[in-house]
Amino acid sequence: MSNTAEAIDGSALVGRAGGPARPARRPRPTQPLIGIILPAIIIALWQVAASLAWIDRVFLPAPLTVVTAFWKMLTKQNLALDFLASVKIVGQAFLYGSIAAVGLGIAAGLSRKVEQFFGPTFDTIRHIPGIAWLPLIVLWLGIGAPAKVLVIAKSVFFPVFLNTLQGIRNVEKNYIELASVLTLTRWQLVRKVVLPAAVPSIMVSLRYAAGLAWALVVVAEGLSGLEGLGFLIFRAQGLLLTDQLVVCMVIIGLVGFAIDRSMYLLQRRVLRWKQGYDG
Amino acid sequence: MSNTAEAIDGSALVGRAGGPARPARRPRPTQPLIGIILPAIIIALWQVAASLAWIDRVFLPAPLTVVTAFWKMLTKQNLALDFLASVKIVGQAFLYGSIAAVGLGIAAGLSRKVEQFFGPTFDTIRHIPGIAWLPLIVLWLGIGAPAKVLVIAKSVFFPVFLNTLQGIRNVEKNYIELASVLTLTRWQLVRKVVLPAAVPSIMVSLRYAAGLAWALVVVAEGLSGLEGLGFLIFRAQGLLLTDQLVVCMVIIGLVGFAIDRSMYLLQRRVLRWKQGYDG
Amino acid sequence: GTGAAGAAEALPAINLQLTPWTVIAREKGFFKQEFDRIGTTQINLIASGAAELLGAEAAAVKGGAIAIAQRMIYPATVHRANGLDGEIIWVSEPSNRYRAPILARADNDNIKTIADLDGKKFGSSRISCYWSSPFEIAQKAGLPLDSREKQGRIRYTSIDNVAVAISSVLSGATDATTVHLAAGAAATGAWLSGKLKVVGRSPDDGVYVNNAGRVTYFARRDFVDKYPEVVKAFLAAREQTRAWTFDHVDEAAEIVARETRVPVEVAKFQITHAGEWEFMAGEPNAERARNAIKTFQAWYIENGDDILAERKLTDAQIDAFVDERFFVGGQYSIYN
Amino acid sequence: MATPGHLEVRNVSKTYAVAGRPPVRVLSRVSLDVQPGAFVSLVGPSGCGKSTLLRLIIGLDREHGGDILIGGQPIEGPALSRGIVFQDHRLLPWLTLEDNIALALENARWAAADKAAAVRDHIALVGLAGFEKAYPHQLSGGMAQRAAIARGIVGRPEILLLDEPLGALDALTRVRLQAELQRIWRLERITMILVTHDVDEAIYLSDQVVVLAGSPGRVATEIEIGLPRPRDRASVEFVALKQRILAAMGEDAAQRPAA
Amino acid sequence: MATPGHLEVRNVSKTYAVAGRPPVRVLSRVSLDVQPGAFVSLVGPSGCGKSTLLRLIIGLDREHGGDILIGGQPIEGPALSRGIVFQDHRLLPWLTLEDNIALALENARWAAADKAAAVRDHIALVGLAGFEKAYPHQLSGGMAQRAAIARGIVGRPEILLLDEPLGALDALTRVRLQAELQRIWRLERITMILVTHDVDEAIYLSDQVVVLAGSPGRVATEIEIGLPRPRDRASVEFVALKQRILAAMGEDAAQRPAA
Ligand SMILES: Nc1ncnc2c1ncn2[C@@H]1O[C@H](COP(=O)(O)OP(=O)(O)OP(=O)(O)O)[C@@H](O)[C@H]1O
Ligand SMILES: Nc1ncnc2c1ncn2[C@@H]1O[C@H](COP(=O)(O)OP(=O)(O)OP(=O)(O)O)[C@@H](O)[C@H]1O
Ligand SMILES: [Mg+2]
Ligand SMILES: [Mg+2]
Repeated sequence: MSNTAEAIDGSALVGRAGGPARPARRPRPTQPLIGIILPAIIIALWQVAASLAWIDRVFLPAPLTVVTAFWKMLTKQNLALDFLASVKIVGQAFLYGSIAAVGLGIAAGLSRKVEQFFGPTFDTIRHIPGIAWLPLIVLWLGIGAPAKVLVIAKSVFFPVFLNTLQGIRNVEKNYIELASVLTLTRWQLVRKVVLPAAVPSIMVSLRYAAGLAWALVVVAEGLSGLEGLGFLIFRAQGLLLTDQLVVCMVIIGLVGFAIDRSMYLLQRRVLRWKQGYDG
Repeated sequence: MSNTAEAIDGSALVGRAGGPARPARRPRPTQPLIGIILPAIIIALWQVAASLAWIDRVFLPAPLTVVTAFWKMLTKQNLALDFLASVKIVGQAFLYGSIAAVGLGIAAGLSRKVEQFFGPTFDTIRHIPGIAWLPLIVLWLGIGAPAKVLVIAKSVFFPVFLNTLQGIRNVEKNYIELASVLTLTRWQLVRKVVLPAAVPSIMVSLRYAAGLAWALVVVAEGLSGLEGLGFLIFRAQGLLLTDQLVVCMVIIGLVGFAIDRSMYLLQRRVLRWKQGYDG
Repeated sequence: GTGAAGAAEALPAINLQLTPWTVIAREKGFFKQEFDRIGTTQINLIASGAAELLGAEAAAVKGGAIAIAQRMIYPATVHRANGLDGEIIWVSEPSNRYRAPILARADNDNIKTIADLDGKKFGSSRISCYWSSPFEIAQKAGLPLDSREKQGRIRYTSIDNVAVAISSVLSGATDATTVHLAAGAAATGAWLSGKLKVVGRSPDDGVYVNNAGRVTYFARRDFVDKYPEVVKAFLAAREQTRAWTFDHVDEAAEIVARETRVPVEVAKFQITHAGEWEFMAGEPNAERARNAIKTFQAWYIENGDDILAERKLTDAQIDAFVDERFFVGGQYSIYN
Repeated sequence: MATPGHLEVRNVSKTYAVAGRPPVRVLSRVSLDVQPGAFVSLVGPSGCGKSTLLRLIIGLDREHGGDILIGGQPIEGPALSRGIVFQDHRLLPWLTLEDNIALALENARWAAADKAAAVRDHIALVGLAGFEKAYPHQLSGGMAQRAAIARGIVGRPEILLLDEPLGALDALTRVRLQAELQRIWRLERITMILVTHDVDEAIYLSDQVVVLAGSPGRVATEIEIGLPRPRDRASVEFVALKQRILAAMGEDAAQRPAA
Repeated sequence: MATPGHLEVRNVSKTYAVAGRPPVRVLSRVSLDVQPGAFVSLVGPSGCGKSTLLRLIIGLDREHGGDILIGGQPIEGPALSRGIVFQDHRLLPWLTLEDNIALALENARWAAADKAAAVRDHIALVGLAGFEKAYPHQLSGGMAQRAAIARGIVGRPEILLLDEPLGALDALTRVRLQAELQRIWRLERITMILVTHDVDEAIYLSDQVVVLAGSPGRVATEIEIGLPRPRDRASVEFVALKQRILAAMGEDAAQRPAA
């Protein structure tokens, strides 16, 4: 019975779907075509809406107008400088906010004492709208870059802190017991056990927080200054320069997307060991 | 050798630290004293700062002034109505936003196709500042409750969506294989395997998003209306009614804290099975 | 005033708001001319944010990030009522009917005059001129706005964000709003786009035009007491800039466009339109300025303003609030 | 040839890629022929590919060379008619013992009462009565393994794959569960494929013992166990078969270093 | 009495609370006395508390009645001088095989080169050479278990607790590793406490076999194995001891239903 198949086995191993030439886990293309469908539909709808004047151009200019506006802003209005100004603020704030959050998150995760010390205060503060803090922040930090960085960093802090903490709480007790049996120090425990296990949770919050930082650049730059994408958005809204508004939205969206994907790729590299659910 | 101890064994079992009378896992007090230290320090500092006029009272009124203002707002200015108005908006937005996020998060978690379909679009949109969308939202939804709800729900959506998705991706492949061997349907897979495993991750994002919803009530109520805590905050902020501002901050903070703790308790109940790291 | 001691110490550097007139003053040397004399060599122009967060800006004044700030008379008064230790060193002449009109969508044929707003929706910020001006217009027309407590004839809702208020009118979510057409970038674009029309104007003899609609300059009291010469130099520079600007509108518009990053047509509109804010003449008479505050405070209280009702400034406080040293006959007056 | 339930494994090969090393061939042209209702044991050295083969048969991994047919049809992924007890117990930590076992009946078309009764009976069968509400972390290693066995058999699959199901049990419990397995096998005519390291157990239970050799995994010998049941572990024939199987395993081990 | 390394377990009791049931007493007045360098095996039915006892001795769980002393001192939690091989392999999924084993040397005061060499040698010792860079999910059940053994012994603790370390291994690999364990034990004079279900293994390796009985866990008998080493598994004395131990375990089982 089993002999009948023997003749074709040699070729089978090379030629067919199940052949061993295939690696066990197919490397997925990171940016597959299917992801383009929705954006394409949106852009198509946008074009149609503009062409047929479904939506007043005051609210939504045609795509081509936006491209022209982009070109003009880039060549004539120093868009690159605004962009850099915002990147600088956002980058700093993201860095400080997330470093503080991961650090404190680990501390709180490792010691329930620390969690209990900060927990109630943080859980109270983080619900309070950012705008309510502005007068105090300005009073202490003025209206320069530090104030802007603080406004954004505060918002970056909380999701990362909470996810780090929860990521650590989710580390299987078994592994903590192992670490304790091997008498790992706190620092070794963090490096070898807790952090690797919490990485997925931390990474998702970092990806999210990066988006948040961009979203808050408008609030921060509304505080002061005449440059940055946030300023441009405010100005565009006030002057009803909707084409410029959309340019800023698209830029922020695409930059955010690029950041997001690079963090995602990083995550995949870091999590090579992970046998999660691939969907 | 082992006999010497026999006499004390009986009492040992009852009296000493290691006795079996103690349950294996001590129920921890949910709100321990240590958590009060930091708030107490803050309030003390606040009082001192006010008494010694370190900070101008225009920017930081004394605690007592705030309490008086609270009483006055409550009895004379219908604070309760403002509060209810905000709770209604925030509650609805949180509900819709998080239901949509958990639903879509599960769909995207279960099927990489779905994730790839929505992923790039979501990852682009979520970076774009909410304020930039306001004109379009007004165009489509007007300035009534639906628009306010949408503004908040959009912000609630993303952290919950991302954490749900990641929570599902983190479910151990072993368990998915088991489900597949037991030929569980999609729905059974979700209910019995995927959701329970992803609950810690989803819960932390819900806790976070509840805070976010409150923080955004200012933006949302800035859209329209003459009531709500957001309106009060905006007005107080603009006119330097700092006592009223602090009243609103404290209310939101405390309500948020209460929400947070109830969700935390819920989480503990749901996760009875969990052998995580207790810190 | 106790300002005699002020001459003692020079102020080497000063932070001022970056506004259309200050950029002209810097560019054209009016600051240099005035400030050099008293030893203030460095003038920093700070762009207070596009978000116009008044509370944050007040904090900036308090914290020293901005020495002298422009402020509408109502928020300035409320800040004082709330205990901010500042004073007014300059008040504008009365406003006019062009500054805070009621606007509707240009192609909305249902609304042509204020009377057409009966039962319609009106959205604007509750904490500013955007409320007091339409309130007075509507009341005069016999169509009171809704308040928090009582329904009127026009459905009033507060919209804090100006862009949203205008979007609401353009999209039909509301029927009318009030904004300053030529103050800052906020509404100028919408007006220039031709999408809006004026359907109501403030009465010339009303409280808004004569009292509540004035602009002020506002500074910390200790700052003024210490550097009255600086304040005077500031006001003098402003006068010179004003005069020069009206003579050189096109050149001024270019400077403003470049320095405040707005299109040149917007800049020009902000200089030439009858509703402009930046280049208003001053009110030389301290007593008239005080009376303006007293009058509009009474009016606000009468019309249910909970804040001023509760924290009413006494006449003595108002008298002290307007620093007469900088008005006609004062020690540091530019009007003498 | 196409008897329903007839399992044919034909020239199955399997290769795994491990980062930093050349792909490893884990199974090489493995062929098996299991008649419906047969009891087949697989023995072989650690790492020779026994679990991998079971994964292929249950349908969790479709990427292999050769064919796996049931009733003449290639398998299309997992089905309720095939059950497996994994080498690790794989109980879901968030379900109690009884819920874990009930999970295997989720899609059985039985009355709810029958399901509940089946769960109860099987918990008792593996000696865990009283632990219905315990979570997996509250069970000992052997208890978890027994729970996994209960979950594997409660649904009465046509083919049951058992991956070292009794490895963590003491001798007495083990003998008792062997007897239970055999009883169920005889009563319900379930095809059973058992991976075990206990040669006694393999001989005692099986119609056929397949000895696998490692590197890469392949069939070394297939030995028919013709002994009448119940079998006497001390009988001469039994011991002789054991010697033969151990020899087949040992030979392979002896060859390996040379190869 | 206070010989360094002398392990005394005195009247140790342990109770677990399970929601919905009255607290269960898992260990009841268990006493053991293990001399430095001794090899003691624990045998007993599934769920009788063997793993629980090891957890107490290693210091992972301090909530118990009675005393556990080492060299006369009560234990204060885990220490590098005590090692354990858990019943589940407990390899960290994010570390490669070699990193997992190196983890046990993290705090050893050895030169880095010595550590690397020790890791390499122990991987080879358990027959996993070539899999240094493999992640745990790429190992078979038996391979993971062997890796756990390597991690347990690489640091040369004074007392090593082994919880069914050879359960998932085929007979040949098992015998080889038994020999290795014994060699290391002899060479390094490590005190070893082995939980096993294989009575042969217990007799072959131990100075003393402790038979535990269940519900609640307690010491049924302690049997000294006086046989000279190396032991002949087929010798009459060996077989007699095996009978005695099996009888002790069986008696208990026979009594249990009555109790
Ligand atoms: N965390 C826990 N909570 C409650 N009960 C527990 C817990 N851990 C173990 N038990 C119970 O303690 C008893 C002994 O468990 P233990 O793991 O020590 O058994 P064992 O002798 O090692 O068994 P096996 O040979 O099956 O591994 C079992 O009845 C088990 O249900
Ligand atoms: N996902 C995987 N990726 C790479 N290699 C793997 C993977 N799974 C298993 N292997 C390798 O395949 C070989 C066979 O593994 P398998 O689990 O089938 O062995 P086994 O015969 O069941 O062994 P044991 O008796 O120890 O359980 C091993 O060498 C193992 O390293
Ligand atoms: Mg296996
Ligand atoms: Mg055990």
